[in-house]
Amino acid sequence: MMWLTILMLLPIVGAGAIAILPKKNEKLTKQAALATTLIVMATTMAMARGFERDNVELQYVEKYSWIPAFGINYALGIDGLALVLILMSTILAPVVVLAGWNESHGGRWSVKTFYILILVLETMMIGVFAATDLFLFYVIFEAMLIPVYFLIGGYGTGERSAAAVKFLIYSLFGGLLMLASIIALYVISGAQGGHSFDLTQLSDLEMSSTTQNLLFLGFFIAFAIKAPLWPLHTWLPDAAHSATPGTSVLLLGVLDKVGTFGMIRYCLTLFPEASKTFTPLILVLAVISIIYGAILAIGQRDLKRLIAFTSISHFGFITMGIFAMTSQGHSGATLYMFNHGFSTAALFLVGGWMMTRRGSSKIADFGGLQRITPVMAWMFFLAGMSSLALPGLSSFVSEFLVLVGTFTRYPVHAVIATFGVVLAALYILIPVQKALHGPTTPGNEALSDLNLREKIAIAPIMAIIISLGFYPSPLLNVINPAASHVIAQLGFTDPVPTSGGK
Amino acid sequence: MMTSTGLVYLIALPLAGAAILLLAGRRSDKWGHLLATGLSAASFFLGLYQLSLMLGRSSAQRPIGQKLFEWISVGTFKIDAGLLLDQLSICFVLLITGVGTIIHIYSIAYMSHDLDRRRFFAFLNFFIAAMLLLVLGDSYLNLYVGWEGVGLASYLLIGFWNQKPAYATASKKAFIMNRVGDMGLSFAVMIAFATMGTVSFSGIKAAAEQTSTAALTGIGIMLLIAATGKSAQFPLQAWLGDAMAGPTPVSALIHAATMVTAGVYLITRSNFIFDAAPTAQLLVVIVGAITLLFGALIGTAKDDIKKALAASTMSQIGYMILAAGLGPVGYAFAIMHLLTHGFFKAGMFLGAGSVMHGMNDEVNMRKYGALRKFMPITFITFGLGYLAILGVPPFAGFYSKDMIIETAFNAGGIKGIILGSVTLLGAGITAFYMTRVMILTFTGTSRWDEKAHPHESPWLMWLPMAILAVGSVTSGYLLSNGDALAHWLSPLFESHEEHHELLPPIVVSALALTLVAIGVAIAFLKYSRSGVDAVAPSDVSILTTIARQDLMQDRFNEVVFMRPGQVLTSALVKTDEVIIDGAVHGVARSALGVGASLRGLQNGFVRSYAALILIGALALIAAIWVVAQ
Amino acid sequence: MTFITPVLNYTLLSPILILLAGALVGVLIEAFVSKTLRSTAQLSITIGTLVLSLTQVWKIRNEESTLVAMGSVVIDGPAILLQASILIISIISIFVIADTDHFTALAAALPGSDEERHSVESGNQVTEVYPLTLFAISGMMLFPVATDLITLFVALEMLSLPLYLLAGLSRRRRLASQESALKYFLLGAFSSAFFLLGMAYLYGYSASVTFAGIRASVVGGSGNDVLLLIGIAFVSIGLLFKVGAVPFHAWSPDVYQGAPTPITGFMAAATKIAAFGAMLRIYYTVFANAQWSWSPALSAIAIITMLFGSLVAIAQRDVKRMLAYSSIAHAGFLLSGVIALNKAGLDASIFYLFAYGVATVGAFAVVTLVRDSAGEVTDLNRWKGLGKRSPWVATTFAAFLLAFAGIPLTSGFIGKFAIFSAAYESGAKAVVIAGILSSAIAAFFYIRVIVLMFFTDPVQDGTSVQIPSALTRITVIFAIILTIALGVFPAPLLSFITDLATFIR
Amino acid sequence: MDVANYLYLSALLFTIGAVGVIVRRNAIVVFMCIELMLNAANLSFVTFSRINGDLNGQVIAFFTMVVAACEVVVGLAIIVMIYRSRRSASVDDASLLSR
Repeated sequence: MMWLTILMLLPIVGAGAIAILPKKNEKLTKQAALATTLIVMATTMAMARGFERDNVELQYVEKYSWIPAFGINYALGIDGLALVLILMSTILAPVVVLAGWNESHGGRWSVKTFYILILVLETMMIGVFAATDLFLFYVIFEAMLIPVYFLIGGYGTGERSAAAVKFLIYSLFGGLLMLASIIALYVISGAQGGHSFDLTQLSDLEMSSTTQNLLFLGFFIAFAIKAPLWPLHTWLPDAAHSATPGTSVLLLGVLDKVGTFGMIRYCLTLFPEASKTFTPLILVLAVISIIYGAILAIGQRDLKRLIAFTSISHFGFITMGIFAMTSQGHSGATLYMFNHGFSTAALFLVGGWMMTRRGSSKIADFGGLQRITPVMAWMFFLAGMSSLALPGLSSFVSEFLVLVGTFTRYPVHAVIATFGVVLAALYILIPVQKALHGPTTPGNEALSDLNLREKIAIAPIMAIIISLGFYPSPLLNVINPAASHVIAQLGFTDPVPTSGGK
Repeated sequence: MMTSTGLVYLIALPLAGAAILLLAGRRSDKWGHLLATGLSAASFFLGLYQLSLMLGRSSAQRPIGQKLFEWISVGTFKIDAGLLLDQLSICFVLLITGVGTIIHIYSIAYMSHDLDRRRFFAFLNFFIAAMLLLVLGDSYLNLYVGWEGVGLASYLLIGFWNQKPAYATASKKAFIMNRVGDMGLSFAVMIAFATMGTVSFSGIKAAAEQTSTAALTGIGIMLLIAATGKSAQFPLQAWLGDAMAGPTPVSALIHAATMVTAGVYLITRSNFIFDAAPTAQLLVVIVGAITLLFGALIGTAKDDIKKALAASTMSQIGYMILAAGLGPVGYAFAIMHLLTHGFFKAGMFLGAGSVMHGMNDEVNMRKYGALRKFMPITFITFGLGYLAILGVPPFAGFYSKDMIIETAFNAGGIKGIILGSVTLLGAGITAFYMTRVMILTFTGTSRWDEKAHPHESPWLMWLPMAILAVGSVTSGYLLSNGDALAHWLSPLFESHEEHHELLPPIVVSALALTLVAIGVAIAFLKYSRSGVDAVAPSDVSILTTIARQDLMQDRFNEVVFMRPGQVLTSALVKTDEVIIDGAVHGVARSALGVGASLRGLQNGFVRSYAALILIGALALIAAIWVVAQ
Repeated sequence: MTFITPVLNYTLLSPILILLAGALVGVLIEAFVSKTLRSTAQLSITIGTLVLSLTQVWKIRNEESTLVAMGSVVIDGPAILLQASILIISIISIFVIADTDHFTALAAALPGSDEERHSVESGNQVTEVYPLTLFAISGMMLFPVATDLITLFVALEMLSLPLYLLAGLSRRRRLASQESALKYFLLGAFSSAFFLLGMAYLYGYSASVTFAGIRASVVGGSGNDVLLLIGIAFVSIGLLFKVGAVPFHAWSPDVYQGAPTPITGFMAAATKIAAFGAMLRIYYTVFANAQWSWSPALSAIAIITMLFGSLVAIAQRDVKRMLAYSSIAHAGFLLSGVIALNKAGLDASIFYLFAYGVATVGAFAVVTLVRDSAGEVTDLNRWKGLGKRSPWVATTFAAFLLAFAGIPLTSGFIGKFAIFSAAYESGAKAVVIAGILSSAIAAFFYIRVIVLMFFTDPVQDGTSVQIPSALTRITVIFAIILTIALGVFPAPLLSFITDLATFIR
Repeated sequence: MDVANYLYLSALLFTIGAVGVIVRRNAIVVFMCIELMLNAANLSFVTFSRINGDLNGQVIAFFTMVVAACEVVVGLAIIVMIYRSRRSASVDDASLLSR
C-alpha cells in the first residue's frame, strides 16, 4: 500500500476541494481545511503504527521511474528520523489551522487561497522528509519556498513583502549552491556506473577529498541557511516577524527542520569524510549560534523576533548534537527537532493570540496579563518553560541528551553551550515578567482570555510537551535505531567512559 | 536492594493535588486548600508508614527502590525513572511532608483573604511533590528534575504577588541564580557520564574507586556550585534576601526549612564523591565557613524581620554545609542541624508571619516593639525557636550546633582551629542578631503606626507554630540521644576512624555558651537599655551600612555581570543589524549598483553598438589567437 | 563541360517549401483580396501552412539524409526536432500576432499623418506581417539544416531581412519601432558582413564550401590554421550576434523594446532556436575537432553573457527590456550547452530551446494583454498590483518568470539542470558555477516583478488587462500548460529528444 | 604578382568599411560602408576561389551580390521611412531606445 503517496495526495485533494468551494462561505473553507489536516494526521498515525522500530532500513518504500533520461525516480521511504518529522508536521498542521482560525483575514487574497497554500505546503512538508531520491528532494525543497513566500508576503504584517523576498532570495541562493553540488554528484555518478539520484547508490560514490569537501559545502550552506546557523540567520527574524503566527510555526517548526534533517540525511550520508573534516568548524558555528541567538533574544524588544532568535539558539543545539557524532547527541538532536517544533509552536501561537488581541508585538506594550487573561498567561509561561528546557518537559530530555552526547567527545563545546541554558532562563523570564507580571498596563485591561477553540488548539501541544518530558521512550525507541545507524555508518562509536565504569 | 511499589505515591499525591487545583481553576476555590492540605498530610502519613516498615528491617535491608519506567535510554546513557528511599531520604521525606503539612494548615488562615489562595495551595503541593522527587530520585538526573522543579515552585511562590514589579523581579532573580547553580549540576552529570558511564547514585558509588581523583574533584566542585545556588551559599547567595518577597509561609517552608537545605542533601548524598575528592571537600568547608559569617553579619543589620531571618537561614545552612564538608564525621550532624533548623527556623518564620498578620503586613522591626503582651502565643513559640537557634541547652540547636562546632575543632590541625573559631564566632553573632530581633519585636516600647491594631493570630495559625515550637524544643534531644541519627545514617557513609580530640566536648559547649552569652549581652546593651528609634539611624559605621546592603552582594553582581551583560547584548544586537545583516544587504545593493552602471553601456547610439561589436570581434580573435599559440 | 542535373529530395524539403509557398500566397492575398477578408484569409493561410509543414516534419521524423539538396541541406534528428520546435513556436506566436491592433495599419504612412489615421479609421489594415513572418520562418527552418556556406548565408539573410521589417511595424510609438528596425538592420548587416568574411576564410582554409569538406580538413589538420581561426572567430560573431551574446547583444534590448510585442516574442523564441540550431550543428560537426581553439573563448563569452544579462536586468524598469536582458542571460546558459560538445549537451540544448521558447512566447503574450487607453503598458511601475486586478494573468506571468528563474516544477528547472549537468560533464565547471551564480542574481529580479504584481497596491491609472482575441488566450494557456507539464513530466519529451538527436555528418 | 595581396586588399577594405560604420553618422553612408564590407568579403571569396582553383567562391560572390541587393531593398525601405518621419538620416538622432 502506497502510504506515503497517499499521505502526500490527501492535502492536495483537500486543496482541490477547497478550490471549488464557494468563495463566500469562508467558514466552510476553514472547516474543510481542518478536516483535511485532521485526516492526514490520522493517516500518518495509522501508518506510524505499522512502522518497524528496530528496522534501520527505509520502510514504506515506493519507487517509480520519473525522468529516466536522468535516472531520476519518484522514490519515497522513511526511517525513524523521517517518520518522527512527518509526524510532527502532520500534527502541527491541524493545530495551526485551528489556532490561526482568523489569520487568513486581512490578507491580500481570499481565505481560500490561504488554506490552499497551507495544504499544498503540507504535501511538500511530507514529501521533503519522505523523498529518498536526491532530485525529488531538491525539487520539493525548492518548490516549498513558493507557498511560504506567498503566505508571508500575502497574509503577513508589517514589512511583509520585504521579509518574504529576503526569505526567498536567501533560500534560493542556498538552493542553487546545493544544485551545483547535485549536478556534480549526478555527473560523478554517471561516470561511475550509470546516472542516479538514489541515496544509497550516491553514498557509495568514490570522490577525491577536495571534491567531497566542495560538494559538502554546497549542501551544508543550503541547509545552514534553512536551519538558521550563525551567520546565515538574518532572514529568520524578519520572516518570523512579518509572517502570521501560524505561518511562523510552519516556517520555524517544520521548514527549518528540513535544514537539520538534510544535514543528517544528505551531508552525513553522502559525504562522510567531508563531514568529519568540517565538524570542528560546524561545531564552533553551532556553539556561536547557541550563545549568540540567546543573547540576541535577550536583546529583542519585539516578541516575534525574540522567539525567532530563541529558535536560532535551539537550532545551534540541534546542529551541535548532529555533529557531535555520538548516539546521544544524534538521538538528542532528532528528538530536539520534534520537541522544538512543539515548543516553538506553543510560543508562537500563544504569543500570536496575545499580539492579535493587543494589536502589537512589542513586549513593552503588554503588562500584567496574568491577572487579566490567566489561561493565556499560563499557556505562554508553560511554552516558555518548555523553550528554556525545564526538566520534566520534553525539551529538557533532548537538550540534555545533546549536551551529554557532545560532552563525551567535545567537552569544551558542551560546557560553553550549557551557558546557553542560563541565558535561556533570561530570554524567557524577561518577557514573562514584562508581559505577564507587574501591574496591568493601559491597553491591556480589556483583553479577553483564550476561547474554547484556542484552548482546544493548544491543549494537544501542551499535552505532548509534558507527557514526552516524562515519557519520551516511544519516540526515542523510534529514533535510536536510525540515529545509531547513521553514527555507525560514519564509523563512529560512542566514547567509552574514560575511567572504569559499571 | 528491595523494591517497593508504594514510593511513587509519596510524590503522586501532592502532584495530583497541584494538577487538580490548577486545571479545575476557580471551580475549586471552595475546597482547593483543604484538598491540598489533605494530600500533603496523606503523603506525610505514607512517609511515616514507610518509616515504620524501614524500622522493621535490618539496617542493610532498609534502602528500598522503585523503578517506574525507562525514562531516557540512548546508547549507554540509560536513565530509569527510579526512586530510592533510604535512611537519608526518609528524614527529608518526613521533614518535607511534616513541616509542609503544618505550613499548609497555617496558610489556610494566613492566605484566607487572598483571592488566589487556591493557586497558592496548588503551588505548595507542586513544591512538595518536586522536593520529594528531589530527595527520592535514585540518580543525579532524576534529582535534577526535582531540583529544577523546586526552583520553579520557589519562582512561582516568590512571585506569587508578582503584580508588584519588585516581587516579580525578586522571583526572576531567584530563578536565574538557581539556574547558574543548576549548570553545575548538569556539568556534574556530564562528567560523571563521561568518566563512569553512569549517573545513578549506586552506579557512581560503585565506580567511584576506579575513577581518577581529578574527575571526582571536578564532579565534586560542580555539585558544590549546584549546592551554593540552591542553598543560597556564597557566592550565589544574593537571591535569598529578595526571596522574602513571597508570602511568609513560603519563606518558612521553602526558604527556611526545606528547599534551601537541598544543597546539604546533595553533598551528603554525594558523600562517596566528596570523600574521594579532598580538594572539593575543602572547598565545601570554605564555602560553608564564609557563608556562615556572611549571613550572620548581614543578619546583624537587617531591620526587616523576614530578611533578618533569611540572613540567619543563610548562616545556619553555612553551618550545615561546613559540617557536610567535614566528611563522614560531619554528615550526620549536618543532617541533624538541618532537621532541627527545619523546626525552629520554620517556627520563627511562621511567628514572623503571625506578627505581620497582626501588624497589617508591616515588616520593619523598628515599627514593632512590646508585642509580647498582644500576641503571647507568638511570643512564646518564637521565643522557643530563639532559644533553640541560640543553642541554649536543652533546646534543639544546642545539640546540633555544638556537634558541628565540636567536629569543626576536631577537623585537625590549623584547619580545625580556624573552622572551630569561625563556627564559635558565628554562634556569638547569631546570638546577637537573634536577640536583637527578639528585643525589637517583642519587648521595649511600642513604635507602631497608629493604624496598627496588633492581635493574636487565629488558632489555625498558632497551632502550627506551637507544633513547630515543640519540635524545636525536643527534636535535638531525640535525634542526638545515643547518637540516634548518626547510627541511623551510618550505613550510608564510610565509617570514619576515631581521631584525636582538640577539645573535649564540654569545653566546646562552654565556649559556645559564653560566646552566645556575650552576643546576647551586647544586644541587650545596644537595644534594650537605650531604646530603639522607629527610623533606622543614618549616622552609622561604614560596616553597618555595608551590612545593611547585604555586604554589597547585589552591587557586585550588578557591576561584574549585569552591566557588562547589558552592554554586550546591545552591542551584539547592533552588530547583527549593521554588520551581519548589513553584509547581506550590501551584496544585494552592490549587485544592483553593478547592474545600473553596466546599463550605461546601452546608450542608444547604434554606432557605439557597432563599435562594441568590432571590439568584441578583435577581442575574440585575440583570444582565439592566444589560445592557438 | 558536363552539367549535372540537381537531385532534390522534395519530401524532406517539403516543410520549407510549403512555408515558402504559403508566404507567396500570402503576398498574392495582400495584393488581391479585399480588405474585409484580408486578415482572416491571411491568418487561415498562415496557420494552415504552418500546420501542414508541421505535419510534414512529423511524417519525415525518422528520415535521415545528407543529400537532401546535393549536400547543401541535411535532415537528421536534430534537424527534425529544431524545425518542429520552430514551427510550434511560430504557430503560437501567430496567434498573438493575429491581434492586428499591434501593427501599424499602413507602414508606408508617416507616423501621425492623416493618411495613417484614415487607414486606421477605415479599417484598411495591411497584413504584410503574415507573409513576412512566413518568410522569416522558412529562413529559420533552413538555417539549422544548411550544410554548406551558401545555403547558410542565404538562410541567415532569409530569416533576418523580414525580421528587420517586422520590427518596424508597431502601431504605437512608431518612431521607437522604426528606430529599432534601423538598429536591428544596420547591426544585423554589420554582423553578417563578419559572418560572410568568416565563411570566406573557411573556404580559403578548406577549399570547400560544404560542412563535410571543411570538417574533413579540420580533422585532417591540413591547411593554414590562421585562416581557420579567423574563420571560426568571424562566423562565430555572426551566430553570437543572432543569439544576442555579450558583447554582440547590444541590439536586443532596444529591438525587443521597440518592436511590436508579438514580434518580440516570436523573435526572441524562434530566432534563438534557429541560431542555436545552426550553432550546434556547426560547432558539433564542423568545428568539433578544433575545440581546443574556440572552447575557452566561447566559455568566456558564455560566462560574461550570463552574468551581464542577469546583472543588468536587475536595473530595468521596463518589462520588455527586462525580458530582453533575461533572454541575453539565457543565451549564456544555452552557450554552455554548445560548449558541452557532447550528446547530453545536444539533448539538453534542444529541450532548453523548446521549453524556453514556449515560455518566452507565453510571457510576451501576457505582456500584450496589459494595456491602457494608449496601448500596451510596459513600464513596470504601472504593473503594480496586477495580481489584485487580474489574478489569473498575474499568476500566469509569475509562473513564466519562475520558469525563467529555473524554479523546480517548471520546464526552466529541468532545462537548466540538463544543460548545466551536460556542461559540467564536459568539464566546463567555471561555466556551471557562473550559471548557478547568475541564476541566483536572476532570481532577484524575477521575484521583484512578482512582488510588484502581488505585494504592492495597485496604482489607479487605468492600466487594465484586455483579452483581445481567443487566440492570444489559447497561446497563453498552451504555453503555461506546457511550461508546467515539462517541469513535472519532462520524461516523454526528453526521451524523444534523446532517441532522435544525433547529428549525421 | 602574389594573389595574397588581394586578401590584404580585401582585409583593408573590410576594415575601412567597419571603421566607416562606426565613424559616419548618415545612415545611408553607414549602409554603404556595410556594403563595402560585404564586397570585401566577396573579394576574398573570389581570391580564394582562384587560389583553390574551383568556382565555388565565385558562385558565392554572385549569391552575395543578390543577397546584398535584397538587403539594399529592405535597408533603404527602413532608412527612408526613418528619414521621412524624422527628417534626418543621422543614426545618432535615432536614440529613443536606450538604457
